[in-house]
Amino acid sequence: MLAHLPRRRAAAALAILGFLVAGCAKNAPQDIFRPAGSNAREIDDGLGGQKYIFILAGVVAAIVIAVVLFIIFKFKDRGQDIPEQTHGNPMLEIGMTILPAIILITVAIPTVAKIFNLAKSDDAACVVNVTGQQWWWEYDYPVQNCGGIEITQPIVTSGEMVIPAGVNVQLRITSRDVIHSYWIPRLNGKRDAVPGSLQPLRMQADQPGIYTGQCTEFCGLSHARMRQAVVALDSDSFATWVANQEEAYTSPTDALALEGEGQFISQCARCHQINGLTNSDGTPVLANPEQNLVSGAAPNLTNLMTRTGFAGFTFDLITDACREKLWNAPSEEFSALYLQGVWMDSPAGAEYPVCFNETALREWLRNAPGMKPMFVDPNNLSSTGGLYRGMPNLGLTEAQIDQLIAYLLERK
Amino acid sequence: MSAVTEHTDHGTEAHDHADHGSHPTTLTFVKVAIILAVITALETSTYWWVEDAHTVAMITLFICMAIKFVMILLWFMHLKWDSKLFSLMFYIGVGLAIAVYIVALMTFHFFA
Amino acid sequence: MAIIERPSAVPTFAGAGANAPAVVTPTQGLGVFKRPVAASGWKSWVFTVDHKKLGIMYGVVSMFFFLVGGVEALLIRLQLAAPDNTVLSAQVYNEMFTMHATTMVFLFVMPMAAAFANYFLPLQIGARDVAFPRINALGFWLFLFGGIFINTSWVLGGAADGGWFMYSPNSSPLFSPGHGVDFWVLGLQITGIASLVGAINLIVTVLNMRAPGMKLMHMPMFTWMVLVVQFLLAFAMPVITVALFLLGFERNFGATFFNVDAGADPLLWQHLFWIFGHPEVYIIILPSFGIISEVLPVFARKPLFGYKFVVFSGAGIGFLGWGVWAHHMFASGLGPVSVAVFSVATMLIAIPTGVKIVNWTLTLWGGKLWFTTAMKFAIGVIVLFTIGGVTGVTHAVAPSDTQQTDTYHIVGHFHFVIVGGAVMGLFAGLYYWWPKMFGKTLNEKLGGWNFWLMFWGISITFGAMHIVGMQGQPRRMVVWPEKLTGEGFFNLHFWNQVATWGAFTIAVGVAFFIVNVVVTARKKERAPLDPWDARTLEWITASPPKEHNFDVIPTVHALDEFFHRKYEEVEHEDGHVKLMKVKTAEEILAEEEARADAHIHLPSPSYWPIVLAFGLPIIAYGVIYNLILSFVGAAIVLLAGFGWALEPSVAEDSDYDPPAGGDSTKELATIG
Amino acid sequence: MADIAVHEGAHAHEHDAHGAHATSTGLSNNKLAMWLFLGTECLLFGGLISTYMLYRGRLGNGPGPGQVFDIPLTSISSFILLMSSLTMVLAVNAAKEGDDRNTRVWLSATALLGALFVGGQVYEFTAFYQEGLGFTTSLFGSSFFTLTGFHGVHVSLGIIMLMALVGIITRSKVPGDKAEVVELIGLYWHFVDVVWVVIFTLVYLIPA
Ligand code: HEA
Ligand code: HEA
Ligand code: HEC
Ligand code: CUA
Ligand SMILES: [Cu+2]
Repeated sequence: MLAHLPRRRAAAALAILGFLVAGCAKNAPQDIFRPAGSNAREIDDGLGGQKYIFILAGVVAAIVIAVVLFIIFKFKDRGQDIPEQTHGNPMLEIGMTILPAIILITVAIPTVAKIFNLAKSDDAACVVNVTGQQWWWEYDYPVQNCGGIEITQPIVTSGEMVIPAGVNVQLRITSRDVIHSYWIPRLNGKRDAVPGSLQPLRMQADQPGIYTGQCTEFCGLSHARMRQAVVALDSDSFATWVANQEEAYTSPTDALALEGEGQFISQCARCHQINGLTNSDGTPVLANPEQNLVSGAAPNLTNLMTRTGFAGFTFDLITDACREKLWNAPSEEFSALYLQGVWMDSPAGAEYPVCFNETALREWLRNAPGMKPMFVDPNNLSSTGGLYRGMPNLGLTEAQIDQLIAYLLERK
Repeated sequence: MSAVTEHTDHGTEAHDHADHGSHPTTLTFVKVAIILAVITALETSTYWWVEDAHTVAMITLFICMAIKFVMILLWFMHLKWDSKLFSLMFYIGVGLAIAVYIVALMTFHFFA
Repeated sequence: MAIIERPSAVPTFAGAGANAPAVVTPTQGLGVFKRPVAASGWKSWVFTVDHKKLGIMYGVVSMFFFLVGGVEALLIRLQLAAPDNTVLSAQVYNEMFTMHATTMVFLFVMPMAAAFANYFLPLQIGARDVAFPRINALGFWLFLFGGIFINTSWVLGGAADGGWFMYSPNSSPLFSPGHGVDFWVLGLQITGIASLVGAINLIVTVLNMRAPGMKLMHMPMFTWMVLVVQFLLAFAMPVITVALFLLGFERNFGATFFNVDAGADPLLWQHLFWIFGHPEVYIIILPSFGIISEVLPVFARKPLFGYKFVVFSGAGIGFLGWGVWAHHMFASGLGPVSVAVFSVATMLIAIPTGVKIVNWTLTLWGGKLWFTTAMKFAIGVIVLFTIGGVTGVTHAVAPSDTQQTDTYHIVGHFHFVIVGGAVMGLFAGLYYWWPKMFGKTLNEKLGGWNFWLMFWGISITFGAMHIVGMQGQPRRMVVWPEKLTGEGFFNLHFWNQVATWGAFTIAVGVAFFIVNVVVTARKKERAPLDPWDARTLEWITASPPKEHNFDVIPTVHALDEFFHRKYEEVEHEDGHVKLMKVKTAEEILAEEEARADAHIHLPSPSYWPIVLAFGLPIIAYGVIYNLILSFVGAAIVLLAGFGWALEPSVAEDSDYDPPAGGDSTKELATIG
Repeated sequence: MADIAVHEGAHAHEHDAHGAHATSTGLSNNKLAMWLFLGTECLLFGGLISTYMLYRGRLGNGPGPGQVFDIPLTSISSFILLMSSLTMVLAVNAAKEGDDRNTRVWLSATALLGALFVGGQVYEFTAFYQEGLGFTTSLFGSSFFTLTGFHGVHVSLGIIMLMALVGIITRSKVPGDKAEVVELIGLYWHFVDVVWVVIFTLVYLIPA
């Protein structure tokens, strides 16, 4: 066995070097070594950057392993005498203490600079409030001029955050219940969403595209299914998107969808807000999630169909094929495709969107907690005083679901 | 850790009751207690003049606290006469506690 | 068994002396109970205060918990082997990784280190026992009862599910109803007391119970590292105690320490946890550093290179370890100043740790290396720990850490340092000291399998985790979705599967150890007294050591005392001076036995430690279910406390005659 | 809970000569352990004090320190605790001189003063409670009661130990060196006093 020792160690060394090249997987959307925006690049590049420190770490490990391999080979027991009982060599020791210190100084100084660069917040051209709750993210855009585009009424959306490409966007992150963490690996490092405090984080994407991420602070039962994305659009498309979000509500004309509106008001509106929705007597329908949910919020569904994923961006609103197409679209084509959403690939004037992933949405309405574990067993809510943590199974009939789907399809 | 080393060589000859001669008498203790009582009185009095002299009161209080703390340790708890090793054990604890918790409070911008 | 009379026929060597007949002295403790006196049978274990028996019990129980934690790890890996897998439900998965970590850290690595410390620290410094034998027993029972207590939560409505650092407010009653977290809080509180009293005990032991001539700078490195660890424990445990009390009060008595609605700051928990938690990781690793600092010189046939530097770097690590806790919170919004300070402070730790790595390699350099299993494990530690250590440095760079934190890259880091460093080191210790503890050498061939399977299993499992971490796979996720798998060589699917295979490889490696233990226990052949040609004091006595450790307390003249008694510089005919073995261990032992002390005072067994320890889980159950139970528990504790206080540590010496006019330094009765 | 070396019998000082106390440093195990324990207690109380400092201004709807604290009363109980340290020292002195009677007297006095202090605390707590500050009223309340409660429990345990010691001395049942036992409990007692010195200043006197 001993004879094989050196070869095995060499293999180990190779394996370790292998990790270093690991940063180049194809299509891994959360690869931390593929920055796509200035902040992530700041983290990645230069002395004190991620690449440098990883290579440095690899080299140090490789040297240690190489030395150990050499020793194992060179000094193994071949029947030699008891070796000289050397006790040490202070100069050597001091040298070997100073050397790592010097290496670390080359890392430490640029690191400090980077920390302060990344913390700057005065160069933002747009602000988005990001709020985490179990187990989805809400974004709200205050009234402002966002990178040249006027936002005239507050926009509230969930799952995907739409921003103009090339613009420094300032996120203000917080939470309504436990600690979550907002992370879009290709755009910036994480920042925790801590209830009771506002945490700043800058986002900037060079090119239009979709950048996915995941809640990275353990936040309870469905932490694994709390995802998010940043969608960067070119400036015109972003303007279109904003205009679309701000469009006034109109009741559906289609009979089925109209019944769906009724269903929505009776079943869903206690949690979900749809802006502009009114009762038959013209009074606005206002959701009161705080009386139903621990976090006091449920996704705003006004423009549900402008999104491509739902329920914490875990499930797709568009079919797999369409998602692949969208995610892999070249950046010039991306914005237009995204704006089409579920209507992507549908011929003009089509009745039904080709890309719509109806199965998933139906399943959600049929039994949400079956798709995504949530704390919604009505018999087990004593600790929260009857409030849910997530969307319960509402026991809808298939007919009701048909109506609701028809209605929700209009929310574009 | 280095401070510990010096004790090792002593072997068994060094021990607690090494210096009976300098042992404090009852009178010393009573004196210490009186001083402590006076300081406490001074401290308490800040409660009434604190309105007008906030900073002065703070400084006074901290100084008084430190003096009382140290006096109890040195006299009542005998550290003045006992082995340095005892002091070391305790001071590591106090030192760590002060350092660590002050830094922790600083991250909350407590002193800002 | 207050006094051990030296048996008239002195058994010569090789372990036969282990069961010297004891003179048993039953006396009364509280005026009601007789002291336990059994010298054999289960009572001799349950009421024992002998550091060696306690060490073995610590070892057995922590090994058991290792298997429990390991099976939990295997379940985790099974669940993650494929995307959207359904082996475990989300709730059970969350409980699983929480308990995996809790079990491994608090119920395996820490007590396993305590096992070695208990067994070998007195032997290495030439003492007959620890300073406070009954407190030692108390520590063990608290650990055992605490561990059982936490694990009963599995059948009492589900275990804790908040992750091992139990961040608030997710751990509050609102977000984590059920009793899992309560069990966790109270159970850790109990094992925490065990660690605290154990730490005080061992520190006093090291400082006060050394054999004549054993200066601090003559102490074996294992003893040194254990000393540093005990200081860390002594000062870190109170911090987690505070945190646990605050959380417990919040959960059970309506306080609002981490409730944001009441204005609280959830980061307070994080600070308290990590002020404890970072010293904790050095508590995990330093015992193993100590062990391999023993093993490497022995099998390289050279003294440890740069002894002083290794000592001071160990102390330095312990000291610096207090100033870096917030590197676990780089993403939590501390502000750039704090982040910068903690980032740089963290990098500093690489320096003293590097000193250790350098000194270990230089110890090997120029040696005559003998690749026993223990040696293989020790070299394995150098390699695997370094890999884990340098990834630690990549986390220390805060901007870069905001990409890595809470991904599998972190999971990879800490398993490399913990499993590749601490656990491999503990295995090195098992193979190295087994002949000392049980008089038989573990099978080397099975040991080889054990080592290589673990070594490659660890590299594969946790190496793969680095890869998936760099692909952005976050930790603590019951499922990872198919659509994020990616394509090509580095896809998540493949590497998650690799990690799972690796984990099972480790398991097979561990299974080889268990087989090895069984095989070894059944073989007749006894180990030679000094199978490794070792260097430190524990090898000077019989294997296993006699109940009183040493026939006569050795006087120490140098570092590596035992080596110096065996080897001398001998002048050859040709004028060369050469280091030669001049005495065998057997001869040295025979000498010692010949001039053995006539009367040896040993601490006597006691009922009180186990009784007192038993009261605590009862208090804890009471807090969860019914406070009346708590009062019962408290009464038990109080009564046991009184019994304890009134019971002399050493049974009354009715049959004890001080040696008339004899050398009183031989009365080692100071073992309190 | 300190373990006591039994070997001494009643005449500790006479034994000094033959090194029955043969520890490596020449120091008593028990005292070393006690000092170390007190060192670790600093981190315990440090954590509680920091928690209090962080939260003292967070009053919710409850009263604040300014409304509830009764400084004259607390300074009297602080004074009492301080004086109990004096009686404790005297007890230690008496014990060292082998004067059982005075040891008992001073120990009892210490316990009595301690009990007065605890009584003061209980009174204070009830008063606060009546003024609307309960354990769960606000963060200030929770952290205040936790901190002072922990201290109170320490004092109470001290009282139990003192009284037990008086009893044991009366029945001459001390296992080991009596003077040292008294001294150990004394150290603990003084430490509890030291902690109060800090609490009194930081919690009560420094204006929030
Ligand atoms: C045995 C336990 C152990 C040890 C020894 C270490 C050692 C180190 N750890 Fe690790 N760590 C953990 C256990 C451990 N860690 C655990 C359990 C967690 C996660 C907790 C959780 O979140 O659940 C963690 C997490 C963790 C984080 C937080 C990551 C995050 O969550 O975002 C960081 C950040 O700085 C870190 C850093 C370090 C550093 C710098 C060291 C250093 O001590 C390493 C020093 C060693 C070397 C560097 C190698 C040898 C040195 C040389 C060969 C000299 C030359 C080297 C250079 C010049 C670089 N660790
Ligand atoms: C001492 C600490 C320690 C040790 C030794 C280990 C050992 C292992 N750990 Fe663990 N681990 C942690 C501490 C430790 N871990 C911590 C602190 C966390 C973080 C938790 C959190 O996020 O809160 C963690 C989290 C963690 C995760 C991440 C979970 C997640 O984030 O979702 C994973 C995933 O693979 C994992 C795997 C393993 C594996 C495969 C081993 C292996 O090395 C285990 C090898 C041992 C065995 C396999 C036992 C052998 C068993 C047998 C021989 C019995 C065979 C019998 C049968 C099969 C019946 N660990
Ligand atoms: C008790 C509150 C409640 C009710 C009633 C409720 N929901 Fe929900 N709903 C939620 C919550 C909470 C979520 C977010 C779940 C998650 O992602 O974790 C959600 C998510 C959704 C989503 C995904 C939205 C997104 O952007 O991610 C849709 C679509 C949805 N609900 C539709 C409905 C419909 C239709 C009804 C009525 C038939 C309804 N909900 C009733 C609470 C509720
Ligand atoms: Cu939200 Cu994890
Ligand atoms: Cu750390």
